[in-house]
Amino acid sequence: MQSLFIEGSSLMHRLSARAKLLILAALGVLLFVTTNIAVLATAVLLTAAVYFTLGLPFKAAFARLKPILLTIVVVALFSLAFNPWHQAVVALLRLTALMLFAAGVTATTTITAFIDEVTALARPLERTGLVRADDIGLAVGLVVRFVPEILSRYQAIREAHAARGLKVRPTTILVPLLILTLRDADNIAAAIDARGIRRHVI
Amino acid sequence: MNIRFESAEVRYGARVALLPLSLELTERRIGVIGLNGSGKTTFARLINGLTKPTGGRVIVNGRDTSEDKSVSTDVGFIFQSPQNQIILPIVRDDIAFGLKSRGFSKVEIDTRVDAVLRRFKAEHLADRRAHELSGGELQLAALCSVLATGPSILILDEPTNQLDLRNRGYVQGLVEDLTESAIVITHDLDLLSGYERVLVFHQGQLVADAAAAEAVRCYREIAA
Amino acid sequence: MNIRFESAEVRYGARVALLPLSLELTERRIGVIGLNGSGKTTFARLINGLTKPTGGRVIVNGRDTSEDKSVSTDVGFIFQSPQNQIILPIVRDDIAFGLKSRGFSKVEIDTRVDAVLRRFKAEHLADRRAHELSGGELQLAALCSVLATGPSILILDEPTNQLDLRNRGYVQGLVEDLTESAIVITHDLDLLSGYERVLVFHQGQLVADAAAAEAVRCYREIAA
Amino acid sequence: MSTRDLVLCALFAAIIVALGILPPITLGFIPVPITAQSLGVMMAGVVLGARRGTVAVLIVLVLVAIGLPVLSGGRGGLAAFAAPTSGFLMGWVLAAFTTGYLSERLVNADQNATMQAIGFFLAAMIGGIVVLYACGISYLALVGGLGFSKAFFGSMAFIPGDVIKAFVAALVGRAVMAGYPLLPARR
Ligand SMILES: Nc1ncnc2c1ncn2[C@@H]1O[C@H](COP(=O)(O)OP(=O)(O)OP(=O)(O)O)[C@@H](O)[C@H]1O
Ligand SMILES: Nc1ncnc2c1ncn2[C@@H]1O[C@H](COP(=O)(O)OP(=O)(O)OP(=O)(O)O)[C@@H](O)[C@H]1O
Ligand SMILES: O=C(O)CCCC[C@@H]1SC[C@@H]2NC(=O)N[C@@H]21
Ligand SMILES: [Mg+2]
Ligand SMILES: [Mg+2]
Repeated sequence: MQSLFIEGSSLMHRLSARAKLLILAALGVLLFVTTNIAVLATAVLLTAAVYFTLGLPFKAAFARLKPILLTIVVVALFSLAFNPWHQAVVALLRLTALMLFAAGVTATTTITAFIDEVTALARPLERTGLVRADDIGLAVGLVVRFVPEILSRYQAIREAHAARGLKVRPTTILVPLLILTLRDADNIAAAIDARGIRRHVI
Repeated sequence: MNIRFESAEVRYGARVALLPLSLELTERRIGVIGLNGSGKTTFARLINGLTKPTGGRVIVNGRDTSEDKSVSTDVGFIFQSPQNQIILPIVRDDIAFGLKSRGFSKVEIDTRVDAVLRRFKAEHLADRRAHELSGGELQLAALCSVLATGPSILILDEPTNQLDLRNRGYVQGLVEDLTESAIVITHDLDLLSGYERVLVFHQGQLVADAAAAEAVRCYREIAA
Repeated sequence: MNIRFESAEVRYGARVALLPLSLELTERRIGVIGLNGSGKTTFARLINGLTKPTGGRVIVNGRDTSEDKSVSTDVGFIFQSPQNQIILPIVRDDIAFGLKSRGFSKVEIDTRVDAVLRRFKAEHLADRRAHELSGGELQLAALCSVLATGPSILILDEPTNQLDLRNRGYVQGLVEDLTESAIVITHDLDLLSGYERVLVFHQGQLVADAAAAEAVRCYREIAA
Repeated sequence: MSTRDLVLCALFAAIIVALGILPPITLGFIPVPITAQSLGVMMAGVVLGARRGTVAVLIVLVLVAIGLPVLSGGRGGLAAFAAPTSGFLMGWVLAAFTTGYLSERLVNADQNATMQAIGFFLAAMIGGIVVLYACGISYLALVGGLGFSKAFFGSMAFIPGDVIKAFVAALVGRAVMAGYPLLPARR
């Protein structure tokens, strides 16, 4: 039930979801065809300007990026250890720019808009007879909904360990995490059916 | 509303969740009580077709729930844990979500969302994130989402769970004011005071079907 | 038990969950009531160090919860939703798990697991799946897991949630019979009848600290 | 596909995405990182079985294609399908399918715990290592231009981690089967 969406009226908020997704997809290709550091640095500056003017206080805006930024820095450091520095800088800039813009898109696009766009994009696939566009849209929306929930479940399970003075191990985290989220998933599936959201099935 | 159970039963493998049950429900308010695991939720899920009877039939407003999937449009369901029933994170989006799949136009959806929010004086919740709402607000949001699509029957499974005295009174008021028919499952016996018809389940069987006072007496005996 | 709050407070950014609080708890049974969001769970989490005070100190049996992690071995905690606290899927494994990490031998673990199951007459639950248990059974299983490791203080956060009359009486009995000290948070006011000390929270503040009857009166006033 | 199946697939897609928050480890001699996400792929197969496990991975690939940074290290976008790692990425689909298929064949509720764990472990090893590496290595060698021996020996660096992942997936699969049976009961 959580989401990364933040309210606001910035340019990004006003842009249609489709435009944002198209730019994002284009960026995903363009950033990878160049290794020019100046171009990539400009891209980082531009995307940073976009992201940090969405209306979120700087601290909060930065806090959301921290985990992912950390992994990017780790990637770059490793790259630095084994590759020429130029390559490491390119990787760092590329990933940072992409992440900034993608974070901007997720922060300004509601799950509903995501679902609508993905559904529209998938519509042609229906002709294959294999899939329903509505289902693809719904599935993507559900993933966006589940990710923050999984992370907060993870926190809750860590707390349960702490409260009982137990050591945290991968299996003792993963097992309750899966069982609890599977239960949630079952309830959510029932709610979707009860509300008649997948009309072709119900 | 007209709900008819014709020897409807539910088994999960060897375990019987509901023994063959025949009855007719037409009252505007119906309460359902019973011990944990007595079959209350199973009974309710039969009514909107979420669970299909393994024997017998359930007929809702003339339609057999096993055959006619459109029953679920007539019957709204508020689940035991409402946080799992809100599918999209923003209240307004969640309300709109159910409407969209019914093929309403964008304008119509907006009108209906606004109407239901106004009806329950919940305009202030429209842009809130569901996971940040308090228990009472969450129930209210769930109610809006479910009623926006216009079911004529509403099932509430333990709507006052985890709520404090104030929110409990608040939800009770909401239910009283509903123009829809309502079936209320609860452990909170005060909620049912004044109900003309209350069903008591015990070990998968309907053991009493009476006005609130009488039904509660029967329930207390079972629980003792 | 000896719990001392010394101007302990909890803030989440700008939101105050608990205003500076000073008090000492030594009674064997303590009740905690208040509206949704009034700070009850926050108060309880301070006691076993799950939440650290953002100001002031909390001293449990002579140890500062902010400095000494071992407090959590003294204080058992049963969460508001006990399914969140069962870590391994089978009841017996979950009980054993807490003991294993405390370095007991296999034989000792088995003895202790059996002992706690016997103590609460819960032998029939040993091999059940935690997620299939009914609400009352789940509370019982959580109680076994937590008490197996021998804490001297037990905190129960809304232990009668979702429970029917019978299970409610049952849990009430369990709590009454505990030899450990217990702090009980609840919306179920009957549970606290006879408690000598009940705390009432309102908007993050302790507004009453009295015997059950008096505290409940104060709470009803707030809720009205 | 039933609504429950759809939601379960989305859930495991989300789990794979969430595992991407752990930082990838980049190695110097091969342009493919060590990531925790392939554990998610194995778990999807083990817990959901072939069909749903495959769909879960496909959903992740859709998210990648849209451009969301769901791969470890914040990567995403169409570029991910034209990178040295792409063979592994697309191999996830076959890996989940194989792991799921073998899990369905090798494991059932009547076996004892050890047999179940062994069955799941074999399924995860064959799907998540043999089949996945076959895809990843061929792509690296042919499209990535690394040459077979370099691609092969380079990929051996993943083996220790992936064996541990298969082991964890097996234990988790067994525990979930005991605690919340999915594989046989929910077909
Ligand atoms: N999917 C299922 N598989 C197996 N058994 C089930 C299933 N759903 C319900 N049951 C069993 O059917 C019985 C009736 O369950 P039900 O949920 O209807 O009880 P309830 O009266 O709603 O209880 P509570 O007050 O705890 O909500 C219980 O014994 C329960 O364990
Ligand atoms: N991690 C958190 N971050 C931000 N705010 C929080 C957090 N935890 C609690 N709060 C807020 O602190 C206040 C007190 O919460 P708490 O959980 O202690 O209430 P409670 O009395 O236990 O309520 P309930 O009866 O609903 O369980 C609430 O306003 C809550 O929203
Ligand atoms: O993130 C990607 O683009 C895909 C990465 C694939 C990494 C492969 S999966 C199997 C092997 N084991 C690892 O830990 N990494 C590689
Ligand atoms: Mg129920
Ligand atoms: Mg609380």
